[in-house]
Amino acid sequence: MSDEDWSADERLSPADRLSAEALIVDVDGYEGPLDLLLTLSRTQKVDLRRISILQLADQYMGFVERARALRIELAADYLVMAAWLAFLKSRLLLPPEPGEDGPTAEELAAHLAFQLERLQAMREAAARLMARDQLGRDFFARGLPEDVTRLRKITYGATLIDLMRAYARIRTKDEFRPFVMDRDHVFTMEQALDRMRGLIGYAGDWADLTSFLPDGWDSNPMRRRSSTAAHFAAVLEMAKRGQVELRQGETFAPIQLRRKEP
Amino acid sequence: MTGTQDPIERSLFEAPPLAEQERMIEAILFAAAEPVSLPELEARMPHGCDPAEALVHLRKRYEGRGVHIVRVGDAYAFRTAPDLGHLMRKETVEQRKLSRAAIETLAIVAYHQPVTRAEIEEIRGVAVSRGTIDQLLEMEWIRLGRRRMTPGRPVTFVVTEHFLDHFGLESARDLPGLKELRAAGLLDNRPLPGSLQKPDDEDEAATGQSELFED
Amino acid sequence: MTGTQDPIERSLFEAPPLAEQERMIEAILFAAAEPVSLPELEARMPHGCDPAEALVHLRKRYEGRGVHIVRVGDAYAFRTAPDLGHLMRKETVEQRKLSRAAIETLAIVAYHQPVTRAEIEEIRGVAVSRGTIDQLLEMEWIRLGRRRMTPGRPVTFVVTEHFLDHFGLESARDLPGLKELRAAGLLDNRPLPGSLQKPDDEDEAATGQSELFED
Repeated sequence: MSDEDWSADERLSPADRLSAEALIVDVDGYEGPLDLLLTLSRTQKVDLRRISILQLADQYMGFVERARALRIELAADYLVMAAWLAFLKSRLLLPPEPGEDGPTAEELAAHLAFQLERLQAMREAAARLMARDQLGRDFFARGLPEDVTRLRKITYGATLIDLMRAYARIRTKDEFRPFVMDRDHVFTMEQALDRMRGLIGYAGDWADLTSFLPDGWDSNPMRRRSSTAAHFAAVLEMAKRGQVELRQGETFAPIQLRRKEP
Repeated sequence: MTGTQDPIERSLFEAPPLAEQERMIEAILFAAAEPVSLPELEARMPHGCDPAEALVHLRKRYEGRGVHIVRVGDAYAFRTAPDLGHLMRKETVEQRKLSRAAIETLAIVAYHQPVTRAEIEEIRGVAVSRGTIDQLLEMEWIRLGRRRMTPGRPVTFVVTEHFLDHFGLESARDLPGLKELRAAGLLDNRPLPGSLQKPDDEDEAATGQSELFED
Repeated sequence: MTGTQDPIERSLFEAPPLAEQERMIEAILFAAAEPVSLPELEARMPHGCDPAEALVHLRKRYEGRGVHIVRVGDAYAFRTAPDLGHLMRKETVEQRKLSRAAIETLAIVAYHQPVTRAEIEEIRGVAVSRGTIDQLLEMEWIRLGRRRMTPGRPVTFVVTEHFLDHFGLESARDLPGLKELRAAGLLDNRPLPGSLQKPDDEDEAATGQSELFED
């Protein structure tokens, strides 16, 4: 634990943590209910294998009570653990219901003890790992790697993180659409017909067909052609149904339309 | 450059003598900052060389010296002797401070690998915070392993050669206390009795790990 | 690290033995990023050391080896033996970051393989320049897959073993999915360093469909 990087800190020492207030004040410092339980278990001063789960449940619920009294908001998982421990405690104290299925209270308690022991073991393993001699701190690589030859070859590199970020970037741009040929440059006649039906009510006077083209479809030539063709076909269809009148001054002159009065 | 012609020419006919091979490995390993694998050594040395054998001799030669040859996974590198670290204060690289969560996560990946995110959370009893895994991946201390063949096919994490290099480990089998932890059953993925267990990964966890640490 | 105490303690009274001084110089010269002068050696070694004398012995020890100690001005450094320079070619490889267009294309091939060029463009929303694909092919990170059995029988692209190797993946299936990317904090839309960048010069220009039908 001497390693400075390893901040398995003072709050793990039970001596400093005897007062309940200190625990409460530090609630932000706990990494979840299991971490809190592990810290509380230290006050029992016994081997984790012989820990009293009943006592631990009481300690934990006492903690939660005091947090409530001090109006400290506990995250939901702390409360879930409190409820589970209350349940476990009642199961441990009461004789098992006859014909009850599922794990016994002792099995559940043993599992909790196992989880605590495993977490503790991982903490210690982490501390031992960080206490090892480390490259760049205790032992060193060649400080002056040699580049002897003039032969210079360029390689392009990328890390997995780059790759995943690139993919994430593309995929958050918009949701994946199955492949269709550039549909976003195509305006269909059905679309144009729908649109024109809504617009024609306002067209009492002669107006150019081009003035009916949707916004944003005149900037790109491909889109302009597609939308013009679709709208032209749509108004022909509407003229056929007697909904509009069309006129054109001469060949290639603008096509004009207006609503046909019923 | 005239001196270089000779050995190359000769190598077309026979491998250089062992002492010469040792010199070559010495030069290659000295020049590189990163560990060099046996196949890479072989590729860079003249045809017919046996770097594995030459390495045995070379390692012996550097035993007890100020620098020595360490093995990292399947690769080799010169590193300074750890007892001389105090002379190298000038070279010490400012280490990136790792959060307690990151250190614990790293240890769990090292000891339980291959391990899923859900398993890490199960052991720590808390969600792995945003960015913790990200940071370890970026430092190249962990990488993605094989997907677990369980519902959802979750990704797994394993430690890298870079990690081994950093902590002076030959392989993940040499992690301190590994045997004791395993003997104590503390590396088991014991599900909660009854039905409350997570849907992931129960059955494969144990096999995955033993597979990795087997020789 | 306890082993370090002894020599330091002792050094308050007498200099370490010559062999120990040799080890120290060996480690210092190895780890230093530039040649080290005698006064500097002396300053870094325990009190009472005589680096000049130890250096003489150390230089002799490396005579005829694959590396040796050379004098650079009034400082000293390890250098590869000149006759082995031909082995050093690999050390001069220059790493460059892949362009954004290339890494995005690569990511799409990895996640969607086998994938046609038209599909890559559909997903990226911009045309993919020939150079980008060529570069990835040349790096041997992607290769041609089977032709798609659709009109035009377009070629498809898949990632290579080499790609898996480089990214430390066991298979392309082990790449994390969208949900996992999000869980790892990689999908949070945070502005990436150097974002707000203007579209890549080469291939963001809307070339339209015509290029799709080129081959």
